[in-house]
Amino acid sequence: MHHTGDITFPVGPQHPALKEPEFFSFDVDGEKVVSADIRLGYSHRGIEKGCEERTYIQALYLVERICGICSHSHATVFCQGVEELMGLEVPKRSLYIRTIVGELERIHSHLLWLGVAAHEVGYDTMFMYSWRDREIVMDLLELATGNRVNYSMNTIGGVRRDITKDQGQKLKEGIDALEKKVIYYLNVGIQEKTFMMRVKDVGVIPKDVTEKLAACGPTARGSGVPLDARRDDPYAAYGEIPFEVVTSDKCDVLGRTLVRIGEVLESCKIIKYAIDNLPEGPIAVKAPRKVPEGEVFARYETPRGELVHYIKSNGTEKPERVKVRAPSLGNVLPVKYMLEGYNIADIPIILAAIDPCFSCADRMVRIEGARNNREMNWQQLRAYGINWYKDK
Amino acid sequence: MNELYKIFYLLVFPGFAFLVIYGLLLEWADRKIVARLQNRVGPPWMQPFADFIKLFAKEDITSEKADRFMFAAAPIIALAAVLTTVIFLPLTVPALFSFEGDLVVLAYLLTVPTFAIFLGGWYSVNYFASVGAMRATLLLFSYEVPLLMSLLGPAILAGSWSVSSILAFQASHVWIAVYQPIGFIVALVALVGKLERIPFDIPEAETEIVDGPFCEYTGRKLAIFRLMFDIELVIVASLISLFYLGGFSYGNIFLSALMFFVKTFAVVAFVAVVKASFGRIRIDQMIDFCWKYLVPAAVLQYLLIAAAKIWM
Amino acid sequence: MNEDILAKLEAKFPAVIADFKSPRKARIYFRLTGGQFKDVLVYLMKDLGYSHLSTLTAIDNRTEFEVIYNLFGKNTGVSMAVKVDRSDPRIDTITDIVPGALVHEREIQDMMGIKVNNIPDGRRLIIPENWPQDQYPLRKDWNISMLPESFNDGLLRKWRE
Amino acid sequence: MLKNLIKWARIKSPWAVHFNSGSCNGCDIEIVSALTPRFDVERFGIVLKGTPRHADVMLATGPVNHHSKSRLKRVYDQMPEPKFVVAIGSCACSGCVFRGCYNNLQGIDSVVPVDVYIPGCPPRPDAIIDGVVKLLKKIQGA
Repeated sequence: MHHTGDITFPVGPQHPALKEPEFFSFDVDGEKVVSADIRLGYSHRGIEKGCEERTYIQALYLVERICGICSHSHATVFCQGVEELMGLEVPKRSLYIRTIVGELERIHSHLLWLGVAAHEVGYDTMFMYSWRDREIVMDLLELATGNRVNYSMNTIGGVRRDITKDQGQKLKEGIDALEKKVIYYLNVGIQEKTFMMRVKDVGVIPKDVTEKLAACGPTARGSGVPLDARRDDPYAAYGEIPFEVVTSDKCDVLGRTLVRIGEVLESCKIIKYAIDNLPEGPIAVKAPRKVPEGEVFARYETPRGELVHYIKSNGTEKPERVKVRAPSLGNVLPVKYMLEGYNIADIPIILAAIDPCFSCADRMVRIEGARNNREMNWQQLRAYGINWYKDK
Repeated sequence: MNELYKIFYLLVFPGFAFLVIYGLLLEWADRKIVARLQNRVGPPWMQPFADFIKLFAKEDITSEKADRFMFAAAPIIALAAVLTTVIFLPLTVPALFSFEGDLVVLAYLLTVPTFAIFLGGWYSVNYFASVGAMRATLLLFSYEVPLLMSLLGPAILAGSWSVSSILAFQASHVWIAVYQPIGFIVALVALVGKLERIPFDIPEAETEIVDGPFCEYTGRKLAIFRLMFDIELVIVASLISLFYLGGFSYGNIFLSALMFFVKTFAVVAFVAVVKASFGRIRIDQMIDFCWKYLVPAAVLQYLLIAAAKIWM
Repeated sequence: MNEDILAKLEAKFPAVIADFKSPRKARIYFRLTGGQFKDVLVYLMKDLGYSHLSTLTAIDNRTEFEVIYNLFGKNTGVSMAVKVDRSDPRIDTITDIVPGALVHEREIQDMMGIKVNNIPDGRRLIIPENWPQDQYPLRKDWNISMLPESFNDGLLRKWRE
Repeated sequence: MLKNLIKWARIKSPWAVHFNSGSCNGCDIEIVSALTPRFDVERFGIVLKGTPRHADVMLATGPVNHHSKSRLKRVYDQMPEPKFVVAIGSCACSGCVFRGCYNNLQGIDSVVPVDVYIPGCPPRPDAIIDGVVKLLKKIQGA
């Protein structure tokens, strides 16, 4: 790690602020962050190579475990891609069920994020409250899919489990109870003084920079860029379900928080609408084992942003190439922009603001900032640079 | 007999043993209240005792680059400073030594732990620790001035620098908190800063710099540091009750003991509720807050006292 | 479906576009048989409005490599494939057009061994530091047994065997 | 007498540190949700600590990938004696679905001695608590 004369401040791969292993080293001048250098590779498990040695069904089982929080997203986008390759007509009911579980996962991921962000700022009560309410969604997910995380609800050609009438009723009751709680957070939780002090005008990224750096998901929508794959490129049942994209033009961490909570309320509406007019019919169609030659570029809007699977098939039952482009990859560049200029205390909350899911992005990504090696006139401390593990 | 009483005073009753037990109990009360507010069940009552004994039985690592002597000395200095303050405080029994000016000695003794934390953090050659140490000293300038000003208020009113005589003044008059509400509020807020509790627990901000100055400490040394924080909680809570809530020297022993537990528990409950309802603010925001709001409030309080003295 | 796009591309870059496919309105796939792909890329991103570079995919179809530029814009996804010969895999960088592409190029370099000339920062990316230099995991002819024995030296606990 | 007092203290206050060696973070969010109101582990005295220095139990998740295997060893070495390792999730126990993928070893126990294995992908919070209770019984017995 080369230095620019000031202290390199190592964070990770084991650090309370990060629930995942990644390694940030910040060149710090006193409390101010001069530049950030993100080194990943700690969650790289060689999934793409793994997919090439497995049949499509086995690859689906692997793709679901790319990331624990958005496992349904990866499975859905993979199935959509393969179904498009086969030109398979998937029953409408399974599209609706995929949308319902997808939105339940979005609620669960955003509430999880709300708790983690509050914890980064030291506001543990909101962390406890939001995770207590998240348990309601986890119960609903368990009711609909049988497991709290990694639900493996999809199969190529449809869905594996049906949502019956009374399950739909219970889902709706749970969603109503949840909606009241989330509105409480929107009015009371977020307006709390010290939380506002730590979140307002922190990690600002103006609208034009967001577009130039191709940010995606709530990070982009928090700065006024209305980018949402569910509306631009409708898949599953989003074509028929009325919903609007939540954006805010505050461009700071507060804007992203408001966007995420707005999206939770939006998802509640989508789920209720989808359960009300769940079409009749089978939930899956028998899919042939061999996939005809071709390539496909499938997109999905995960809670963190735009996820893309590129699948190339060679006529056998094993995929030729599976390429996963994770949403957090799009936000790694903006987070570098946001970090510079703020101080150490803001690092966790800015990192949490893009809700990084390095298990997805980490299959391949690292950003190297341009080094501005202007000479430091600040009275130089003994340049530690020692990684705090080294001296046992 | 007098010598025996002094030893008993120092070692058992308001001295070492009582402070340790009551400190650990208060830490449990604090964690329990915070947990209940976050609608969790919270730890059992003997949790702090278990933590303390376990830490004593753990391996004691000193990193090879750290300065061996200072690394070990820092916790002991802090604990010693906090324990000696008990001599001047009349906790239900008259103080051992009370001379004119023991308030200044008390204030000085209460700042020694912060320096000990700084030395501990600095000498444990670890980046997080040194940032935490720097922050601890930076914090000193923000909460120390309002705390001392709010302690001097009652001294001026009682016209003496000795804690016991301030207490005597309150016995004949109403509680000083009634005379000086602003001073009382400033004292409480500065107290939260002193104990490095949320929203001012910036030195060991867990998610930013991983436990700050204590992140290289293990085993006995860490146990002593945690014990120091608990005893400091007891001392400062009883200090605030002595100065503002009328102290605890009443006729019979039971009433004063009861008042002692009620008042210190009230202060700890206040600190716990503050911890449960606020997030952690940044260090520059803290310094702005203290110098923009706390110090002016304390100065305003002095003007009021001066005005009251002229008219009285 | 998107014949108009094909017509525009054919007019601008004659005899370079090969097997243009558009199974549905929102997807376009085509290959470049030669010539400089950078001008086509600039034309696609600037004039036709597919401004968002989604990702770069490297494919090893055993005879030669292929680098696919996945763009996105105006609700349609465009995948442009560029051939790279296997003997000396080399391709120009596009970080001057899209700064974000640095990331994808680094991945291609690590995983497939396609050298990207004048890349601003060519350090190793995802695979661990002590990964042998000449081995590229995503190539079809590579498998795990080619890793040298000393790769996990001193770390693996013997009690497993 | 002192001996079982120390043992009682060790059982009553196991502090944990969490290390994610390449997991898909499904197990990690289950560990964190064990701290929250519904499953609250603070009743047993379990506190999630930031540094390995303060911890006795290491909650390790994920199939150890080549990049994080040296970090895992380093974090393990920094924990003071007596230390215990709990492998959480099938990946940590045996590498589960990622067996055969090139970049990872087969589970935590290929680098660090493990005391308790908790299978499940991801294990429910109550399964994690049950695992930790088994670990405490093991300490009791030893």
